Amino acid sequence: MLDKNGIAKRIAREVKDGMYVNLGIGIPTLVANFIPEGINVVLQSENGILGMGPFPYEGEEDADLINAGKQTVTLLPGASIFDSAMSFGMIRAQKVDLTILGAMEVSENGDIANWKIPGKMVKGMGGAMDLVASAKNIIVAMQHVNKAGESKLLPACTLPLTGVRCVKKIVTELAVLDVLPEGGFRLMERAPGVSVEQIKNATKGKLIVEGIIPEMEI
Amino acid sequence: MLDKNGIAKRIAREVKDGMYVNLGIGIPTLVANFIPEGINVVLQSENGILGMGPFPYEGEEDADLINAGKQTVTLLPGASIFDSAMSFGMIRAQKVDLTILGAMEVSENGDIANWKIPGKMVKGMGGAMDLVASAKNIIVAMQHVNKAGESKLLPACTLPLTGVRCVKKIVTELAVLDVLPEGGFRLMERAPGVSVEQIKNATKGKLIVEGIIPEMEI
Amino acid sequence: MINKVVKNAEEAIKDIHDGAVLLVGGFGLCGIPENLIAALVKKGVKNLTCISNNAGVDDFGLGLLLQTRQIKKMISSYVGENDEFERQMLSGELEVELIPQGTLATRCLMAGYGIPAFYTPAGFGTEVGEGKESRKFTFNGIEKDYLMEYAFESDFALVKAWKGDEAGNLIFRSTARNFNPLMAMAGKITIAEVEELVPAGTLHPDQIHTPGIYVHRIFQGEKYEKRIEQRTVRKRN
Amino acid sequence: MINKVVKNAEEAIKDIHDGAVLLVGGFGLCGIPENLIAALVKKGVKNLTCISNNAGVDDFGLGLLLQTRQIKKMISSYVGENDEFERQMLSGELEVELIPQGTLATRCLMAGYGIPAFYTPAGFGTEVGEGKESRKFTFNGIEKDYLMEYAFESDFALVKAWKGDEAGNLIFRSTARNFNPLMAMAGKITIAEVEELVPAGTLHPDQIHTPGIYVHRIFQGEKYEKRIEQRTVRKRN
Repeated sequence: MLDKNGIAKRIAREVKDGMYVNLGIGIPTLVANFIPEGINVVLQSENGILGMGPFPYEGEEDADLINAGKQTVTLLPGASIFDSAMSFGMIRAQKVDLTILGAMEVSENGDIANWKIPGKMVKGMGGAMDLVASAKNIIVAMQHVNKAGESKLLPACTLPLTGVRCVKKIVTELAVLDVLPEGGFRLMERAPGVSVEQIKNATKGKLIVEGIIPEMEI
Repeated sequence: MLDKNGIAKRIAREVKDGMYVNLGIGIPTLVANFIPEGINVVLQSENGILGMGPFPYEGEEDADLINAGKQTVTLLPGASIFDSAMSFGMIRAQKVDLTILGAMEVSENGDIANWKIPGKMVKGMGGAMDLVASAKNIIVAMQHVNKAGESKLLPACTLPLTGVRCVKKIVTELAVLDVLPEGGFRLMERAPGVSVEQIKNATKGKLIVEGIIPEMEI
Repeated sequence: MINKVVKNAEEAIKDIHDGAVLLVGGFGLCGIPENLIAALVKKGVKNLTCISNNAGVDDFGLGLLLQTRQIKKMISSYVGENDEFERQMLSGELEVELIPQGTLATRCLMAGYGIPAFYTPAGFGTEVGEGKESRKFTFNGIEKDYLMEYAFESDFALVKAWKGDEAGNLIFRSTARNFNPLMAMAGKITIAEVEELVPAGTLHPDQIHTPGIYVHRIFQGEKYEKRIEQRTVRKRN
Repeated sequence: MINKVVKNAEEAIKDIHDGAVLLVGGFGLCGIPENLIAALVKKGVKNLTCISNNAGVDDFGLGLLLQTRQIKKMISSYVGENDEFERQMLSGELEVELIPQGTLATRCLMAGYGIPAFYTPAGFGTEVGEGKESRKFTFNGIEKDYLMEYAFESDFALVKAWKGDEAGNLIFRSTARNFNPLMAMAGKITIAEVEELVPAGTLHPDQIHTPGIYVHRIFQGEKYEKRIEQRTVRKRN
């Protein structure tokens, strides 16, 4: 079973040299810490940065330089700044190669719900709907089940949707799963020490298990 | 009867303090020479300039700084440069207050034809269709009749249109005419020494003459 | 050069009336028009509709106008971080319309470019798409469903830039750019406050982000607090 | 940082094939990709479709590719100043599609922003509008007819900038900007030649006109002629 850093570490292996990547808040943000040396990746922040760097050193925070999570950040050499229309323009035009974000639910046809729980205070979708509607490649980083112990990988989402038929891959504390174009979660890898049975029990949507499922390398 | 400079001079009186103005090629370009001191006007060139200045001094031409007529120009203090999408964006959003351009024909309902003569080499509409479709206020500077002696103010244009119902005012060597919203050329002023009769004879479209038509002050 | 300079925030907003629709620049607390918001609080105009990506925090940004109950409706993409906002929203005092961030930005751009409607895939198949026209387009070989969205109509835009000149030209600094140049373009009347107001001719024409034609009034703001919402740092080794 | 540097124009265009659709930056002879055009002549690729505001003059700019009959179709807004162009067009050797300049620019922008279609009033009621969808919209109280226009699809964009860095970031100089940043955004593969190529980190992030994400290959061009089409001057008093 993986902790949050483990999930981030596994996802970092999906990040290839030369990719422009948008990382959502939470576990996805941690992915940046695990991108191997020699893999050149540019991080996009949808408030208008390409080439986002790490947090500033203490005392060097700049109120004018924040990321989409409103955290103070820095710029790397080669960075550029632009307005929000261009930022979502490059996302919509699929110039951003990979989007990694969290989810409350994912359905077996790739629908995602991650912005609203009826009856609870709704804070808004921010840029999530634009990202999921446009990205070429979307990886969801999340826990396999919610706090009530219910599966978050479902036949159909029960919560209001953020986007339809868009998620390509899911990495949880238990497994790596591909969402097949024809529908269904195809089990690709098990987390260390996790059995296929455990994953089956935690997955409510259609799970496809073919052949021997390797334990993931992280 | 006015010469080209006379037409330009009369049109210059339509240019008010605080206006952003786009000047077409030909007579309209001359208008800039007659804008009175104290009238602050900003010239837009649709290839991406606000604050266009006069031609450069000999030896100071810059190949990177041209106007929409491809002539070398200069920038005035407060000038800005932008791409062609923003340039036509500000035109379309009616931020440019006044467009002055030439025409081959204008119809009594304000249609304009100024880009194409069937059977002759067609060079293209350039930015003219965007300008006439968007401008709040369009003044046409042209000769009243063509080289064959035929009126260019017509019931309906015979040449392919550049835009429909857009011309508000026409200044020719003979007269100033307003195009009425309900249709018709309303005679506003006569050029020095020109009679109403002469204007009637040179105008094929519906001419409206009401009361005494003053001679223009230029 | 057309001079756009006004004395201060009070003069700049003198004709903002009850019920006005305002575009307000900024992302979180970054790049917000601090002086203009303070002037609106002082003036006390009511029933405002504010189109702004966020709604500030309880005691800063648009949160100040929420405290005084001057805002009737917020159009935003994300509105967390604000207890008073939550209270007014849940009690029904405050109307809230949530729209995707990219759609919000692009609806401003299109207003500034005179394009009344455009197509975007964001929100298709979700409740954001309910009641909206949708249509399939194939672009670069990929067929997708798109929603038709409209350019924003508004009365005023309130933006904040780093430097500006007398002609209204604006330059933004770092991510304080965000929605500011877009809202500047979109406003029927655009009011810009700047950290530094310089004479015309001082800013390089190639470096101007917002040409002065889009700005109707400009003034140099005072006492910028530029509050940081999430101060995240790392230690030196 | 993702390094986009290639050795020269020949390497940059190595995969441009017969029949390719090219977006070519520049307005008249201002800001045209001189080295890339020369490399296309040398390579001899044929049946090109060129989307470019103008078609150069007989012996410069895209006129060079017309001389060698490498262009099958031009999509432009204005094509005067070119005898060979006129001859090929009148003889039917060259296909020409004329579209309004603002529509041309905006179709590039929309491609770069992933918006497949938008509405513009330019050309409504003229032959440009024939066969196109039109629709009435009311924006800011004014009702008008608009045409639906589509984002450009293309294979390559060839642009010219003043400065560029290894990451592909571009800065344009004066009116040599024109269509270049728009076509850079629109290209499926975008190739930029620059007068000066600098290391990443040299250009100020706030002053970059085209972020490197839109640029796939960049190189420093040679021997820029930067020809002036209409040398207009005034005398000193």
